[in-house]
Parts: sequence; C-alpha cells; structure tokens
Amino acid sequence: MASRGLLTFQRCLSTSPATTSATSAPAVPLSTIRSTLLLTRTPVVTPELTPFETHFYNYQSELERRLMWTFPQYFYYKKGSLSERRFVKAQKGPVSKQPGVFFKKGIPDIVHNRERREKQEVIIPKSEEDESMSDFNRAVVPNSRTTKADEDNDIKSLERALHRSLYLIVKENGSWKLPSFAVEDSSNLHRAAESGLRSLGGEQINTWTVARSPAAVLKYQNGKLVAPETQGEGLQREYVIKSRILSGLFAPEKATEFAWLNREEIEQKVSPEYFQATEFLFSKV
Amino acid sequence: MLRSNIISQCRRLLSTGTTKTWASKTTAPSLKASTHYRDALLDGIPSTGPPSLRSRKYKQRYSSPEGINEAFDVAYDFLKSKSEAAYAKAAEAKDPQEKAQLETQAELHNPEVNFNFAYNEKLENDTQYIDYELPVYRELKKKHWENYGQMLTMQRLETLAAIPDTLPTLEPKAEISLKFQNHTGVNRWVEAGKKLSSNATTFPPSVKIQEFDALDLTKGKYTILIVNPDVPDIENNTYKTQIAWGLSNLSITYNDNFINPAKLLKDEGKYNEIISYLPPVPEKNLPAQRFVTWVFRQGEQSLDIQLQKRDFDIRQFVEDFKLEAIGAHIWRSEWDLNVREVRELYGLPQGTVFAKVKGTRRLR
Amino acid sequence: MFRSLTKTTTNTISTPLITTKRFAGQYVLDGPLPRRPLKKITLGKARPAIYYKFNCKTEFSDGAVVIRRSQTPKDELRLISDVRNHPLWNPHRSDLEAIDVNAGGKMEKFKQKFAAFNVIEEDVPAPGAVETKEATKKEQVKKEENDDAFLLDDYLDLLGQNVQDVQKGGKLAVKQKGKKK
Amino acid sequence: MLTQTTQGSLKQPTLQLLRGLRTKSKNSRVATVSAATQRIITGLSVLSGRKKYPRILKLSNEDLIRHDTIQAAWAQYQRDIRTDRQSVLDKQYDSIINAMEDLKITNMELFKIANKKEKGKRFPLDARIPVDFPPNKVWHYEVKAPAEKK
Repeated sequence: MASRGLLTFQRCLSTSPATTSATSAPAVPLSTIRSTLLLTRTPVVTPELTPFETHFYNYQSELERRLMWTFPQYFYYKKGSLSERRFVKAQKGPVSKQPGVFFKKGIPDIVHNRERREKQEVIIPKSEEDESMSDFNRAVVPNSRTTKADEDNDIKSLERALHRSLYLIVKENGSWKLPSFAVEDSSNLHRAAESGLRSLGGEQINTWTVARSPAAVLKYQNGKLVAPETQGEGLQREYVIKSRILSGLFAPEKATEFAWLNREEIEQKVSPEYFQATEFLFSKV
Repeated sequence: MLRSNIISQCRRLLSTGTTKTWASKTTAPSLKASTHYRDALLDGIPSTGPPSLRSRKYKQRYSSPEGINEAFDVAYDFLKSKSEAAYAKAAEAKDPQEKAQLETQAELHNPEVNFNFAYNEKLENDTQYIDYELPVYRELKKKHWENYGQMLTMQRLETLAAIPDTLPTLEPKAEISLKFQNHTGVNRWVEAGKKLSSNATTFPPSVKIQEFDALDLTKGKYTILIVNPDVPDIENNTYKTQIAWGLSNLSITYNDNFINPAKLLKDEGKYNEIISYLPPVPEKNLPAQRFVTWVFRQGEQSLDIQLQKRDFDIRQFVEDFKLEAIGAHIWRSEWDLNVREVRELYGLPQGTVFAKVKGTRRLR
Repeated sequence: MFRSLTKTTTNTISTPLITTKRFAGQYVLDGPLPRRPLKKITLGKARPAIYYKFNCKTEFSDGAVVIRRSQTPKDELRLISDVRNHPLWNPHRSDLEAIDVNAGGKMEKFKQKFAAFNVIEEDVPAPGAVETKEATKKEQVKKEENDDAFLLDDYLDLLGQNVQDVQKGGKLAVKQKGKKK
Repeated sequence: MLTQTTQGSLKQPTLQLLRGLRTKSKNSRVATVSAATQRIITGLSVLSGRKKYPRILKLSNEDLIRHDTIQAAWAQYQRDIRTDRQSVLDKQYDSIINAMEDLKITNMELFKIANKKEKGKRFPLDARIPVDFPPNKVWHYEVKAPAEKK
C-alpha cells in the first residue's frame, strides 16, 4: 500500500509541468470524447450465503448458545406478576435429578432452572393470533427475498435479484454496452452523463454521482476496443462515470433496448473484449 | 446438500468406515490416522462415544457441540480442494525448497496429520505416526519448538552468558536436545541451563539434532563441540576455555538423528572424534561451570583433525573450518561428593580446593 | 494410619495460624481467616461474559426486516417511525405526508393534559375562565414592569404551577405594600 | 438470650438468660432489605456470572482437531475473499489513475473539472443499507423534486 501511496504522490508532483505543456498542446476534438455512465442499483437485501458460510455460522452460533449465561428471568419479569407467570408457563423445564434413577448422560446439573451442560432454550410466550389484533400487534412476517420479477426473469425490472448489484446496459448498434453520451461544448463529463441519461430515459429518475473523476477509460480505434494505455491519432475515448440509482426508473421513449443485469449476466450479454475491459467495474456481490 | 447430509448421517449410524480421503500423493502411513480414531475423526463421534476416551462412563456422557459435523464436512471439502491445487503446483515445481513448501501447504490442514502430531510423542517419534521425512511434520515440529523450546534454550544461553563467552551469537535452525544415558537413572532430556551432578555426567551425553530445513542430508555432515569456558587459569588469575568433547563428520537423517553410544558403535569409523570425553570435574568452592554444547553444519567437507591439548579457542576453530552453528545446549556442573570418584575413574589428578569466598564477589 | 492422620489435623487446627496465603506472593499477617477462600483466576481460566441473547426480528416502517441480537426477551420488534418513512430522509418521495413525529408520544400527551393552562399566549384571560395562580402572577409581574421597569424573567411560567419567585432585594416589599393599599 | 423480666414492679429489672427464643423473623435467612437495595442487588446479579455460568465446554481429542480444521478452513476462506477484494480494488485504483492521466492529455478543461475537490459531499439521504428481508414496496418509481433549502 505504501508504494501505491508514493505513486500517487509522484503523479501529483508530475502534474505541474504537465499542466503547462498540456495547455499549449492542441486538445483532442470533443467529438471524439464520450461520457459513459455506469449506473448501479445497489443490493436491497443482504448477500446469499454459501453452504460453507451457512454451516460455519450455524456452528458458531450453536457454540455461543452453549456458552451463554443463564437468562436472568428475575430481572425482566417482576416476581409474582402476570407476565412472569405467563413466561414460566411457556418454558419447557429441564429434567431434574430423581433418586434411584440412572441418567445415561450424567446426573442433571441444574442451576436457576437451567441444565448447565446444554444450551438454554428460552421460549417467549405468545398470545394467540386473532382478528381483534391491531396492525401493530400482529406477528412479524418477513417478505420473500425473491420477487415476482425474479420469477418472470424480467431483466427490465429494478426489483429483480435483490441481493446483487445491477447495472444498466443498453443495446447500441446491435451490441450491448454501458450507455454513453456525447460531451457537448466542453461542459463536464459527469453532467454530460447525467443529462444524457435523462434525455434518453426520462426525468423520473433519482441518481447520485459517485465522483466527477472517471473510473476508467475505454479507447476505440476504427470501432475496435484497444488497450486503455494506447495513445495516438484517431482514437475514440469513452470515460466511465460511476453513478447510483436511488429511486425512479429508466423508461426510454424511443425503442431503446435496455436491461438491468448483474455481473454474470453482463458477461453473457456483452462482447468478450468489452467485458475484459470493464470487468473490474462490476461487483461480485 | 441435504442428500449428502443424509448419506453421511446414515454412514455414521452404520459405521462402515469413512469414505473421506485427503488429496495425498504419497502413501506414507503417517499421513493417515490410526484406524481406531480415523472414523470418529472424519465422520464425527459415533453413538458409542469418542474412541479417545477410555472410560465407558465418560464415553456415554460425552456429546459433541451441535453443528460440528455439517461444518466439518464442508470445511474438509474446501481444504481438500486447496490441497489438490497445492499438490498440482508441487508436481511442477523444480526447486526442492519450493516443492517442500508446497507439499507442507498441501498437508498442513489435513485433520489426520494434525491428529497424529498432536497426540503422539514428538521428540522420540514413531515414524508410523510422525515421520519427519515429510516436510509437513517438520513444519509442525518447528512451530511447536519455536513456541517454547527454542525460546527457553536461547534465554538460558543468553542469561548464562554462554553466547558471548563461547561464540558471538546464534541463529537457531535446529533443535538440540541432550540426555545422559547411563546407569545413574537420570534418563530424562536435560533442560537447558540445569545443574547436573558429576555422577550423572560421568559418561558422554547423547545428543539429538532435529533439522527442519529441506536439505540433502546424505551429503551434509555435522560437528558437535562441548566446551567449558570456566576452567580456572591460576597463572593469569582468570578463566580459560577447554574442550570437553568433540565429534565431527557425523551424518544424520530427519528421523535417525540421535547421536548416542549405540549409534556411535554402529557408525564406528565413519565419524571422527576430535578429542575424547572429559567429564566435568569442577573444583571445590568455585562457582558452577558451564558446559556448552555447540552443533555445526560442516557442509560436505570432511573434518579429520584430532586435538591433543584441552585448551581450546572455539572462535578460531569455527573460523578455520568454516562451520555454521545451527544450535546449542547448556548444562552446569558444581563440585559435589562424586567428583573424587569420577577423577579416579578417569585417572585424573586430585583437584584444587579454593578458598571460600563469601558473598557474590567475583575473582579478579 | 487413620489415627495419626486425625491427630495431625487436630494439631494443625490447634496451632495458631500466623500467615495466610491469599495470592501468590501476597501474605496477609495474623488475623481472622477469610470466610471464603478468594479464588484465583489462573491463566486461561478466565471466562468471558456471554449474556443470553435473543434473535429479534425487527420490522421497519416499510416492512423491511432485519434480524438483530438483543438481550431483551423479545423476538419481534416493530418500528413505527424510522428513516424509511421520515420526510427528512426521503427528499425525493411524494407519497409521504409530513406526519407529526410526536403523535401519540410523550409531548402530545403532555400537551393534551395541560391544554387548559395554555394561557401564556393570550394577553387577556377569557371571561368566565378560572383564574389560575399563574395568570394572576403574570398580571402582577406585568404591573410591576409597568410600575418600575423591574424586569422579571417570563420563564418562571415554565417551571410549573406552584412556583414562587425568589425575592431579591427590598424593592418587592415596597411594591407589595403599595399594592395592598 | 438476655431479656428484661419485669416481675414485681418494685424490683430492679434483671437480665435473665432464655434458651431457644427466636431472635429473628422466621425467614431469617432471607435478607430483609429495602426495595431500593433489592433493585440494586438484582441489577448487579444480572452482571455477575457466578450462578449463571454454564459448564466449561470440553472437547474430545477428535472433536478438538475437527474444530481446529473448521477454523483453519474459515481463515483460509476469509483470506481468499480478502485477496480477491484487494486485487479488484487495485485494478480500480490503477484504472482511475490511468483515466485521469489520459484525460489530462486529451482535454485540460475536462480534467480540471474532474480533478476538482468536491467539498462537503455526502452520501445521499435516501440511500439504504441492505436488510435481511425486503420492504413491502421494493422500489419507489415516482420522483419528486426535493424542496429547496431555505
């Protein structure tokens, strides 16, 4: 990390002489520069767990439950109160020591109504569900993590694959890519991208630009992607600006094909060269 | 997932033996746990209880933590895939050091290897369970040694000032253990820095040199020097260094590395005795004498020197023969009632009795 | 054997105990024995405090659920107002009414309870209304201000019904006299 | 027990020893403390583990090795994730540097704007962290222009 920091420092130092030379040098025509938008819908729900994570977390929580102290019932329920009676009634008490009985797993060791060699299972008393229960009192029933859009595999929907980051890609001239817009009258890159997005997909969209500086540059020579370090004449440049969609929707008036896709789906849609050049921008989560 | 769980559950019930096998490329017996424990180790504790517990009562009472079997199955598969990758890399590796390192990496988290290492004798190892020819066991032993034995030995060498008094410094690379195997009954490994009775040290010690690095041991030879830097020099009113014992051209392997009388008799003529053993015969009323055992790698060169005089400059000797110190050990000796018998046994003259010095004032 | 054992034990008991070892290296001189021998926590024997925790399903105002661990004996919790329905945190949403955050809260209860005493804002008490002490006091203070430009903080009203203003100096007494006349 | 007996009013009160007289209440073992003290005691006993400890978890040799294997696998798994993440971050960082260097050559105006520090920039107020289960209305499609700051 230290060498990396030093690198930026050197770059900062090197800016001043470069600035003077750059102003004198003729600028590349604006028509060859485009601003590309990497529009992300961040995950709505937590990531799916792998089998290893599931089993490991389960094992760790079981260990913790085994080592937990006894629940201090006397602290939360006042002695002799109705709530205490309900609580005590709901518990399944441990098996206590009996004279003349053989216990295979050893004589029960019970302190404060808890078998000390096992985890304690505290049951919270529940009142019966009925019609009279108010909206506030009803039981918490979580919504499903998969939505209707998931079932229909509606790639135009923002409600699909809630546990993944989705990215907006559009079809231009027969190939899928990130939406890119011309930079007019040297305004600036991020404005060009945002206004371009609105002119294409309508004003009903709420986005947040992550940074003004481009996250990557894509270079084309004669319509073909070349390495981002390439310099020379006749290059078409696309600067990638990162942005996030917070609400609203992308609804193009023209018959533009578009899709909200995650990393793996993008890999299948776009050309291999294009994915090669942009893969580090797409999150695996 | 569920299906595999059910299958493993069934196997646990039927206990027909585990189907789990590590990605090991060699068939060394020490890479497998003993059959007595193997099934319980890889498939979970059976309903009869853990085999490592002896008593039936405690076997019955034992219960594993919940969820351990499922977590272990997934973890085992994960580590096994890592091990396969490491073995594939090792097959392509040219450099023996790198190859040993990759093989260590491939076996380091094998539960059977860890079980064998944790619950078997590590110093006097049985190659059935712990085989130091395998780089993984050397790595495990090295970690084990660095955690305690190495620190203890270095601390004793430094606090007893053996390190600047005999050789300037030491970068320990091998574990040196020492023991006096004789009729006195002191048949234990000597803790570094311990005071031993002169009776126990009558006959030469046995030294164990445990190497950890990946080396070609068929070529490399070893030298052992035992020096005593506390011999009184009355003419100059100071102390001088004498050599108590010296052996060179010793060859060892990773498992057969205990230089004891039996081995010396067997290898008669293959090694060189620089000077015969002189047991500690400290004089009365002198402070305890230090006996520092130094072990060196002498490389492929042969060292056929034989000394006549006991007075010895160890720094000069090491420099002359380009020896590389890899480990050391120390014990101390004080005058006791047995010294006279030892002197008689070796035909030595009577010792000097020094005047008693009160307090901790040192001789000048 | 048995006898000798008992003998030695009685001997040890009868001999006065001079020193008692409580901790390694610490000696407590002659004194009464501690009632319960102090337990020394040896290395590796210390046990962390792991309190009992419940997995509490917490539902936000918009129906989103997170599972959090809590010591409170509850496995369900429902939030009525949070960042997910507060206008401040949702500047781009049109479907949110600016609901009163304190509706049903303590402030609302307080206001309802003491609505009848909310006379501070009105200059003239309503006819027929019961003149509370506060109201009279306020009048007094106003008179005083008019009389002598003696400024007394209005904040006294906030303190409660039975508050009595602190008398500072002799001026007040003079005024009271004048009032009695 | 010493009690005062009052036999005969003229006599001086004398102290007399009485055996077997109860001096404390029946439940003398139960400390009679005030309610406030009892509250403090209850609160403290929640913090104390003396009567709440479960037994120490003792693993057999086999289970100990199995546990260590699980932990080693988890450590390896986390290390893999960490290195993976770091390599992606490195790539992104290099890409930003490369794009900015390139922009400097192509258009100085654009570079100056892109390189300007954005003071007081914050995360948007309507950004939400992921939850375990989604809300009733997953996405809000209508967008209102936010009220202007006064």
